[in-house]
Order: sequence, then structure tokens, then C-alpha cells
Amino acid sequence: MTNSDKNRLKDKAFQVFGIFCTLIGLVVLAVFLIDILIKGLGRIDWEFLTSLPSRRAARAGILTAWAGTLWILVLTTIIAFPLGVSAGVYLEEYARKNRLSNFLEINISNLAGVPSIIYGLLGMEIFVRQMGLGGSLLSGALTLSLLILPIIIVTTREAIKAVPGSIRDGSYALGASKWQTVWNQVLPASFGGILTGIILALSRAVGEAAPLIVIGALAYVPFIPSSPLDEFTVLPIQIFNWTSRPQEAFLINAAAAIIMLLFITFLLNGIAVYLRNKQQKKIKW
Amino acid sequence: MKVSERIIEGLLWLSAVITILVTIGIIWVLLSQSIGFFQVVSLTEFLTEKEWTPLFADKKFGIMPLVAGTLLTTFIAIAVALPLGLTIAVYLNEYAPARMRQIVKPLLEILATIPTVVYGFFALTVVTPFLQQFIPGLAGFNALSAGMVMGIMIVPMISSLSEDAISAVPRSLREAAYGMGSTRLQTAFGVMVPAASSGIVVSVILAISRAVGETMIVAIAAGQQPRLTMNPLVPIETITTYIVQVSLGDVPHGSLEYKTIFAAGITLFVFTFALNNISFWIKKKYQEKYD
Amino acid sequence: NGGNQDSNNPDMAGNIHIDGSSTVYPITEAVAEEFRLEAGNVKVTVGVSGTGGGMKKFTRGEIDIVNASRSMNEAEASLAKENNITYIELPVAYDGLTVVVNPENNWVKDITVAELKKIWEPEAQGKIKKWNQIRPEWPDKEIHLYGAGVESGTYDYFTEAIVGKSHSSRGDYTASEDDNVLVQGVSTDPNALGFFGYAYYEENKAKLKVVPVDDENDANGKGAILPSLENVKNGSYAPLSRPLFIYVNSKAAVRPEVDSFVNFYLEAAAELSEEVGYIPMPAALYKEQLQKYKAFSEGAAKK
Amino acid sequence: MAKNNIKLEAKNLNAYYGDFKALKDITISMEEKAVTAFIGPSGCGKSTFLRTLNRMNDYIDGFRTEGDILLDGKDIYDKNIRVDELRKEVGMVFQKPNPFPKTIFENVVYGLKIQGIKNKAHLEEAAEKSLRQTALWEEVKDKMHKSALALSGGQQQRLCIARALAISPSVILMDEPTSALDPISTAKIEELIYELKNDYTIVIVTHNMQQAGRVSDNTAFFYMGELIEFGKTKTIFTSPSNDRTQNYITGRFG
Amino acid sequence: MAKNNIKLEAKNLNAYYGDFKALKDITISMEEKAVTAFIGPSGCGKSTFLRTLNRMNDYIDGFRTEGDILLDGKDIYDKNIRVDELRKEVGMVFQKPNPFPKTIFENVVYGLKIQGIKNKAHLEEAAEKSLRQTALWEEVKDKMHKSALALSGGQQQRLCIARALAISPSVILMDEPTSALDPISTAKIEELIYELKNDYTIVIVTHNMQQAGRVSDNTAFFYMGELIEFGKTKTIFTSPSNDRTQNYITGRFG
Ligand SMILES: Nc1ncnc2c1ncn2[C@@H]1O[C@H](COP(=O)(O)OP(=O)(O)OP(=O)(O)O)[C@@H](O)[C@H]1O
Ligand SMILES: Nc1ncnc2c1ncn2[C@@H]1O[C@H](COP(=O)(O)OP(=O)(O)OP(=O)(O)O)[C@@H](O)[C@H]1O
Ligand SMILES: [Mg+2]
Ligand SMILES: [Mg+2]
Ligand SMILES: O=P([O-])([O-])[O-]
Repeated sequence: MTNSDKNRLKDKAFQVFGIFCTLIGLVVLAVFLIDILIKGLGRIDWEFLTSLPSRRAARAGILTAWAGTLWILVLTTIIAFPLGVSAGVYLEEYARKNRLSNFLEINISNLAGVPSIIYGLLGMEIFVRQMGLGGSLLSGALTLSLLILPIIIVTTREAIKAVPGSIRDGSYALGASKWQTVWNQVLPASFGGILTGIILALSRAVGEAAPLIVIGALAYVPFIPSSPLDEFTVLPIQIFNWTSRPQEAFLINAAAAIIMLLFITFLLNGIAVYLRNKQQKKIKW
Repeated sequence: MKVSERIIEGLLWLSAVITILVTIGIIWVLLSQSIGFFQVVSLTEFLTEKEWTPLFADKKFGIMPLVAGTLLTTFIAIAVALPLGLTIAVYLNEYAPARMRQIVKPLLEILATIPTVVYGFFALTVVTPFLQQFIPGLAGFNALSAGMVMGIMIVPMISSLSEDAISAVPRSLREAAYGMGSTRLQTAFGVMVPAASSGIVVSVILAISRAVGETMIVAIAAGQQPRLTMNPLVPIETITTYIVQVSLGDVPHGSLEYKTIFAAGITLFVFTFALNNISFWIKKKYQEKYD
Repeated sequence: NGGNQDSNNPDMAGNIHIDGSSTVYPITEAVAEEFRLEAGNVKVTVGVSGTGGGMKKFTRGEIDIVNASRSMNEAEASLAKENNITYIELPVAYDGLTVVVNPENNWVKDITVAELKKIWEPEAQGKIKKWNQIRPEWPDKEIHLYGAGVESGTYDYFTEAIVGKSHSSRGDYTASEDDNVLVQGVSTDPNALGFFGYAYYEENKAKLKVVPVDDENDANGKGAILPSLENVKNGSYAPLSRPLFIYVNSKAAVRPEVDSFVNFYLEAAAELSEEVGYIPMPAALYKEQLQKYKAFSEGAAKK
Repeated sequence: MAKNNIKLEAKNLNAYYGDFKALKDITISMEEKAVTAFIGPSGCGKSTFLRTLNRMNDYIDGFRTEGDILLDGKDIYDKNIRVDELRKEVGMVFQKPNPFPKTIFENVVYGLKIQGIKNKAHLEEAAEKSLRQTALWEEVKDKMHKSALALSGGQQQRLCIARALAISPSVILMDEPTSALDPISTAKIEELIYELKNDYTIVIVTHNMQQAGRVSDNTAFFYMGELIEFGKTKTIFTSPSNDRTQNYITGRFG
Repeated sequence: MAKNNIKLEAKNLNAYYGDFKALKDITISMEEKAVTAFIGPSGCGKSTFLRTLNRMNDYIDGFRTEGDILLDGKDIYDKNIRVDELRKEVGMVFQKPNPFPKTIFENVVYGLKIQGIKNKAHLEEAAEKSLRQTALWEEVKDKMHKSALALSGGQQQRLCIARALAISPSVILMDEPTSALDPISTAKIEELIYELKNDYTIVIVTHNMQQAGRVSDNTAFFYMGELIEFGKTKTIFTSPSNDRTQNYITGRFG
């Protein structure tokens, strides 16, 4: 065999290996999803969605869990959205290139890499203990807000960066101030991108269990929280709880709850992808 | 500048600066709690003692078993994710038709959006029973399936970020390689991967950092037993699992036991902080080079 | 027990915070669930942080009721006093602390208290690692231990009964406050040995193998004894039989929702504790507790 | 050469991007109600100079000027000058049409709205007026509330001019306003410039010699940050006094 | 016009990017050991054609050809042809110098190494030989193991040519090889091309008429995917038979 033949053979072999590896990724994904569907789909019905937790697997539902998840989503959005977008706007539109902005950038990239459980420790010490909020929805939402803040800031900056400078020039040239330009031109033009980022960040927050366990979200909360200071549980924690039970019936419940959680996560991601595509199609600068 | 403009800018500035406060908050919380810990337990004991039993009568405060557990699961995860992820990245970039890349890449990225409790569930209820068919001694809680599932989770981190890095290599380099008679494989591994190496290294470091900090998968599937071992078949405990375990119970504020989770937390933070900074530094350097 | 819309008492509202023992958790959970049908607007939360963890919260006044799988110890009692917390202890059922191995384990037929001590005492840490170190005829295989976490009453009770000193044991085992985790560990690990409350065995019989315990004291039954309704009731399952309790804070007892919850608890405990796998006390004892509690809550109301 | 008053003038102007000196000692004066064209090879500083005339470079990190720029005799870099007021006086039109991604109407009245004018009738009136000035009214009056991005390039550019006119500036700066347009649109814009100079002082940067010749009264030739030659357009194009001007105009370099 | 043998020829070649027909019925033959230049306005298909000559477009999704391309009389799109072998025969140099981010030595011997040649002495000899051919040896012999990216643009381009020569091709394709270079480097490359044609068949795409005139023996003029005119460079530049060629060469469009 000539060298050239060998090279061609290696080339082909790698191609096969590449397809194989890609397939592993996809097949594992498929196996996971199918496994979950087989285990849990039969368990999902109206009652499952509207029942309180119960010691009897067959009677237990996820009402409080998804209500808690919804609460957390809303509160986290209210807290993280303005904060993250403002910070993104500041860094992209206002900050001069200096030590501080450089430091902010490193800092944000670092925060994005801090494990979520560390945020849990932060939340427990600051929100739960020092601010005395206890294991409440508010503590949870504050903790998760800090967790997703870096993601929102980074995506906001990306979205703002995509707005062409000519739009800013146009606005300044008509006598608009910096803030008027940001508010009337930059933010509306980048809104789609910002929204996409926030939804992606929220889909991350929805799946988080570790930091909420640390701040003390409970296992058995048989009521829908009615104020931000109420105790709560969320889907991932309910799943964690059920997963740690040895009885088959609870594993089925866990699978069913996972389907709901995945439904929410995929829905959020789907919306984000849809928005992004729409955005890309709509605006051709 | 109008006053209102200044106020607005001030508010925006404040929002940005809050991120610094968060970092300070994290460091302060970790330090202030673990200082109390280190007043009782010497740093030497913490680093050299081989057992971790802070909650028991015979208290030992060696972080090594937790670090070992963390490293073991991380190592398994990377051992799965690196070859898979890198091969996929190269395959998608160099071999796959554009259409396939457009479909496969986002499909794989779904893997990264699945909440980690769900992975924990898989590790415990699917992967472990499956592996037990081949590995008789495999315990129900073990580092192996937790690590493998974690590896699957971070495959898209490596494959997507590396693919981005490879596609960022100027097309002219690929053409140069082809123009010299390279096969696709030679082009990929002789030219493209080396040229994209910093981006690939960044993706791998980020993946390691992610694996080190991953919590729910190991908390559900790896066991809760601090054990200084590199045996992947038995239950172990990671730093993150320890924090979860203690948090699930109620260890009173201010007690030494309570402070142990911050001592564990700061260890974890130091690891990930170092990894993140290295990757940030490489990324910065790399960007400057290519502009 | 006839809980339906008619018997619902919508006027009653409020929160009841309960925490503590994982052993007692299934009973309290069941009671809380049934109580929902009585008073749907009362929000009962039940945490699982172990008897020790629960006691700490209870003696700080953070919760209304604590589940306990052992009596309050002196340190806790003095803390309660310090914080001006008065309370009542109410036994609600019996438990037989159960020693289990994996069903694939075909060598352990029984175990003595002395052997358990050898396995669990602090000196065993890092040393007793193989089955044949316990009994030479057992195989040369690693032994993987699963046991209650240090915050749990089960842990205290077990160490007291087996090792001889409360809160004293080796630390290199899989410890969890959540007995479900232990069940899962033992049921999937052929080399496992573990212990937890009877209810957790009862619920997962198919996946576990119970080990009869021999206390080498023929006075209470000869040879190795299995935990069972009978053996726990007649006291022959020694030394691992024990009562389970709840403790009620007097300040909470004056609140109508707590008062009615506790009454409901004592009325339902016999049925529900058996349902979840524990051993109910004789009916007369529950009556006695009800009266004791009545006196306590009236006394609390006067203050 | 001043047949009219001087509207705008620069005196010994230097401009820097950080360490790089982009404009070197420029002294020039622009007549009121006339068209002044800036020509010169790419990178010579035309845009930089044009943008200093309404301080558009203020937000660029490291940009600074030395020397004076006087609008109606007043230094526009004076501390008491408010940039937003200055920009209302000195409008600007850019190389690529840059309508906001909003409706046509919103585009035209943007400048008025940010001044706080809310009266709808007034806004509509102003919009119609400036759209008529740019001969765009008939073309867009039926789709005032459609997106401005749906217009053709030439229409977009005229919309940008209309937008600038709506806030009644006295000076209009144009940076290669037709370079992204087809010949027909270009002709329309040139025609428009010709009409606008009755009311406005216009400064235009162009790469197109013919255009400079057609529309401007005076022409300035820049080269590597320096003002090489400045005078009546006719003179510059027929008998430039400087060799480099000559070479550039005849297309020998640039 | 064939004073020499025909090295490379296209017969009724059509090329498509998806639905877009980029080359229309091209028939042309390139002489051995001569320089053939392709000229034409941007987007006319010069690069596309050049790249089909060594099948560089193979990996572009949707690209396909009809008709034949013959190298030494053999169809290079034939099933039995190995692309990697073909590319060793037909080397290529690109518009922007694109050295690998490796050492100078590694760059030059890359083509040999991927053929499996490992003998160090042999590699060093080959490297020196082709660096000498491109007159680069003296300049780089002391820094063979330094990064190629540290070289100047002109040196990098000569390195890319040396790299192509090292695998001893018989044809060298060059796509605007000097358009990113300064005049001095350009002159050096042109000189090099002039020398190389003693041993190699060279096809070069250029935007620079003067360059085409200086270096090439034959010139082909492309326009909108068609080959408008082909012949001796002298003839094309002095008396083109087609009006469009004439207009293009005199700079009236393009
Ligand atoms: N933001 C900036 N930062 C640094 N240097 C700049 C910046 N903008 C322009 N320059 C430099 O200033 C010089 C003048 O640029 P300017 O844009 O004014 O040229 P120009 O004459 O308008 O060119 P063109 O005809 O290409 O628009 C150039 O060398 C350019 O590189
Ligand atoms: N990868 C591609 N996909 C689709 N169309 C392409 C692709 N590459 C080139 N084209 C189109 O094919 C036509 C010919 O392109 P080509 O690059 O061959 O032109 P050219 O003569 O080399 O131009 P230039 O002088 O600008 O390099 C152009 O219309 C171009 O848009
Ligand atoms: Mg310019
Ligand atoms: Mg080309
Ligand atoms: O019942 P415990 O959870 O305290 O063991």
C-alpha cells in the first residue's frame, strides 16, 4: 500500500469514526428522551398536574412544584432582567475602555463560571440568614437571579453589539442624547436578542436544584405559595426528592415530572431559537 | 450633560458594579465562614489528612477524599467528553455537509440544556443498571456512571465551542492544506486543530470547570461517601455532594459543621476560579492574535 | 377516615411548621395529608433534617412541632429552657430499627450485636473493610456501609444501643438523613450493609434482605430475632426497638390549627403508622396521650 | 472668495485618535447657503473633519481636537455649548442610508420627539413639510406607518435627509451621501442638494469628482490629514495650483 | 498559438454553485512552461475557474461541473483520479499569504511530511532547495525554526510559493498572488514567476493589467462567467478583437 493509500484509508476511517461519535451523542439523547417518555408519559394526566404531593405515589401530583417553578420564574425575571440589561447597556454603551471596564469584564466572565452551588452558599448566608428571608421564594429568586446575571449581561452585550453604529450616529446627529439614543434606538433594535438571552438564562434557572437545596427549599410543601415570602418547592427539587426514593412508583412520578420540566425547558429554548431566527430574518442592516 | 442623564448613567453603572459586589459577596461569605473553620482546623490537616468525617465523633478534616471524588468524576467525564466532543467538532467542521452540521449542532446542544437533576435520574436509573450487567462489582452509587453521564452532558460544550474555534480559523489555511494535497484528516489534525488549539483548550478547560462544579448528577448517582480512592466502581463523594448532603440536614448556623461546607465551598471555588481565569486569559491572548 | 368536602373546615387557616426525623416523617406526612381534607387552608410543611436538626430548630423556636425518633437529650432540653420554650413529648408509634443487606448477599444469615459493634465502632474506621474481618466464614469482599446521618435520631439510637455510646461511630460510611437514599444504596450494592427505620424496609421488602439480630441475651428471645410487629411489640427485638415521638411547642399549641392538628394526629396515628409500616401503640396509650395533650394545651392557653 | 457670510470655520485645527494625528492644522471657512465639497483619497481625514463639525466624534475613546471650530463665530467646543443643541443646528447625513428600524413617520419626527414635542398635528405637519422638501412626500404619503426599511436605498437616503431637515438645522453635513446609491437615486439627491442650498449651508464629502464638480460651490482637497488646496470649485477643477490636487482630480492616484 | 505542448485544457466547461451558473461553456488550453493570465472584472469567475483546475471547489456544498478538464490529456474529474495526487501535481498559491501557524521549516516541508516522508536530511535538503528557488533562503536560513507568521507579507507569499514547489508540482495556480502586497514585494514575486516558468506551467489570476502584461505569455479575458477572448498577451493588450476586452483593459469599466 502506498502512503497515499494509507492516508486515504485513515481519512475514511476517521469519517466513519466521526459519524459514530456523532451518533453516540444523538443516540444517547434519544435513549434518554425515549426512556423518560416510556417511564413517565403514562403517568401524566390532569390529576397529576393539579394534585398536591402525597405519600402515596399514585396520588401525588406536581401542583406545588410547578406553581413554585412559575413563581421562581416570574420573580427571577423581575429581579434579573432590569439588572442584567442595565449592566449590559452600561458596559457596551457607556463604559470607557479602562481598568474598571476591563476588570468588570473579567469579573463577569468569572461569575459565569462559578458553580451554581456556590451561589447557593452565597444565597444562604446573605439572603436566608443575614437578610432573614428564610427559605422563601424571594431568597430562591434572588439567588437564581445572581446566578443568571452574567448570562443576561453577556447576551445583552452581544445583542447591543449587533446594532450597527450607523443607527447610533443617526440618532446623535438629530440631537438625541446618549440615553435617548439607547432608549429609543439601541434597545428596541436589540430587544429580540436581549429577550432571547433572557429566555435562555431563565431556562437555565428553571432547571437548577443545587442552589435551592442549599438555601433550604423544602421537600413537602403541600400548598401553592401565595406570597414571595412563602416557602416553596420547584420541579427539579421534587424530581430530586422522588428520584431518591427507592419505590418504583416514585421513579415513575419522577419521570413524569421530568417530562414536565423538560417540556418547560425545551419550550423556553424553542422560543429563544424562534426569536433568534426571526430576528436574523427581520433585520438585515 | 443633563442631570437626568447623569442619574441614569449612575444607575446603569451601579447595575454593572453589582456584579463586583456579587464576587465580593461570594468571596466574603466563603472566607468569613471558613476562617472560623481554619481557626479550629489547621490548613495542613485540611490538606494532608486522608479522612473526612467532620460530622462524626472521631472528627477528621481532610478534604482530600472529597477532592479525590471530584477529580475522579471530572476525569471520567472528560475522558468521555473530550474524544467524543473533539471528534464531533472535527467531523462536523471538516467532513459533514453544511446541512447536516446545521441540524446536528443544535440537536447536540439540547444535551446541554437538559437540567442536571434529569441527568442524575438517568445515571441512577438507566446507566448504572445497564453497566451492572457487565461490571458485577459495580455499586448502585458509583463514580463511573455519574462521570459518564456528566461527560455526555458536557459533550456539546466541547463539540460546539471547538467547532466554533475551528471554523474561526481563516479559510485560507484550510485551502492551503488542501492545495498541498492533504486529506481531510491531515487538514483537520495537521492544520486546523493546531491553529484552533487555544480555542479548543479553552473549551476543554471550561468543560472541566463545569464538571468540577457539577452537583446534582453526583449528588443523585455517585453516593455520599467520602473515600480517598480512584476506584470508579464504589460510592464516593464530591465536594458539591458534601455541601448538598449537609444542606439537606439542618446543621445550625455558626457550628463547626456548618463552617465545613464553606471550607469545602472555598476549595471548590479556588479550583473553578483558577480554571476560569486560565481560560479567560487564553481566550484574550488568542483573540488578540487573530484580529 | 372519611375525609371529604363536608368535614372540611375552611375557616381554619395558618401555617404549621414541622421538621425533624426522617423515621417519623412518613407518619407525619400521612397525617398532614389526611389533615388537608379536614382543614384545607392550613399550610403544613414537613421538613426532613433528622431528629438532631429538627431539635435544633425546635429549641430555637423556629418550628412548631418536631418529629423525633429518640427522646430529647439533655443538651437540647437545656437549650429549650434557655430559649424559654416549653413543650410536650408525645409518643406516636414504635419502630424496630432494621439491619439490612442486599438480596444478592447469600452469606449473612444473622448477625450479633457484638459483630455490629465491631463494624460500627469508631475504631473500625479505615480498618474493618472486608466481610471476613467480621466473621471468618464470610467472603473476602469489601463491605460497603450505609447508615443514618449524624443529625438523625436513628443514628443516636443505633450508636447508643450498639456501640454503647450515643453519637459515636466510624465516619467512613454512606451517611444520609434521608433513609430513601440508604435503601437505594443497599438495594443496588451487593456488598452493602445498612440500617434504618422499619417502615423503609417494609416499603421496599422486595429489594432488601432483612438480617435477624442476636443480642446474645436469651431473656428476650433466643437466637437471632427478626424485626416484626410481634417481636417489636413484645420487646424481644432488642436492643433495636424504640418509640417514635413528636414534640409540640406550647406557644404553638394555643393556635387552633396546631391544636386541631395534634389532636387529629393522635387520633389517626394508630391507623396511619401501621399503614406506613410502623408498629402502632396500644389504643389505651393513644387515649392517654390525648388527655395529656389536652391538659398541656389548656395549660398553655392560660399562660 | 467670500461672496456670502462665513457660516462655519475651522482655525488651526488638529485632531487625534489617541496618538495618531488625523487632521493637521486645518484652517478653512465655509460660506453660508453654499455647498462646500471635501475631496481626497481614502483615509485622508475628510470624514474625521466633517464629524468634528458637529462633534460626532465626541464618543470615540481617545479622540481629541486642538484649535477652534466656529459656528456663527462661536466655538462649538466651548464648555457652555450643549452638544444636543449644536446637533439640532448642524444636521448630518451619512454614507449608507441609516433609517431607524421604525416607521417612516417615526423616522421623520424622531428629532422633534426627542425634543419633547408631542403634539400630533404639529408632528404630522412637520413630517409632511420635510418629506415634501426632499420630494419624497408623494412616494410615501400612503405608507407613513410602514417600516422605513422597506423603502429603496435612494428613498431611504432621502428619508434620512428629510429626517435631518425636520429639526430645522442651518447646516447640513453629508458624508458621501450617494456612494451607496444607484445613478438614478444619485441624480435625485444631487438635485435635492442643489435646491437645499437656497436655505441651508451644506458640506459634503464625496469620492466622485463629477459630483463635486456638479453640486459644490467650493471644494477642499485633503491629503494625509492636511488641507492641500481650497477654493472655488471651478478653479480647483480647471486650474488647481497644487500638483497633488491635479493628480488626484485627473485620477492618477487615490 | 501552441508553440509548446498543451499542459492543461478545459473543454465546454460549465460550473455551478447550486443553481447559479458561474462558468459558461469555457474551452481553453494552457501551454506547458508558459504563464497564462486570467483577467476580468470582479465576480466574472476567474477564481472559480482557477480552483476547478485542481478541484479545490470539491468541498463546497452544491458546487458541480459539467464538461472536461484535462491535465496531460487525462480528465481530472475522472473517478479514478485521486484528489490528493492531483493537488501534488497542480500546486496553488492564494491571494492572501496563508502560511500555517508553524515554523518556516514546517511550512516548507508540510507537503512532503503528509506524504509520509520522514527522513530529516531529505526534508532539509528539499526545504533549502525550494527556498532557494524563491530567493528566500538567504533571508530565512537563520530562522528556519521560528514562526512563519513573523515574516513580512511578501516573504510569507514567497514562502507559500516555496511550500508549493517543495512537492514538485508541474503546474502552479496563483490567485491574485500579489494583491495583498506592497510594490517591492510584488516586483520580487513577478520576477520569481518569470523564472519559474522555465520549469513550471503557471496560471495566474490578476486584477492588475500591468502585471498581466509583464508576466504572462497568454491572457484570457473573462466576463460574467464567459471566456470572452483568449490569446497571446501582446495581441490581447494591443489589439483585442472584442470591445469589452478593450474597454476593460483601458479601465473603462471593472
Ligand atoms: N475611530 C478611529 N480610531 C482611530 N483611527 C481612526 C478612526 N477613524 C478613522 N481613523 C483614521 O483616521 C484617518 C482618517 O480617517 P477618515 O475616516 O477621516 O478618512 P476619510 O478621508 O473619510 O476616508 P474614506 O474616504 O475612506 O472615508 C485614517 O487614517 C483612519 O484610519
Ligand atoms: N462559494 C460560493 N457559493 C456561491 N457562489 C459563489 C461562491 N464563490 C463564488 N461565487 C459566485 O461565483 C461568481 C464568480 O466568483 P469568482 O470568485 O470566481 O469571481 P472572480 O472573478 O474571482 O472575482 P474576484 O476578482 O472578485 O476574485 C460570483 O458571482 C460569485 O458571487
Ligand atoms: Mg470617510
Ligand atoms: Mg477571485
Ligand atoms: O429519624 P431520624 O431521621 O432522626 O433518624
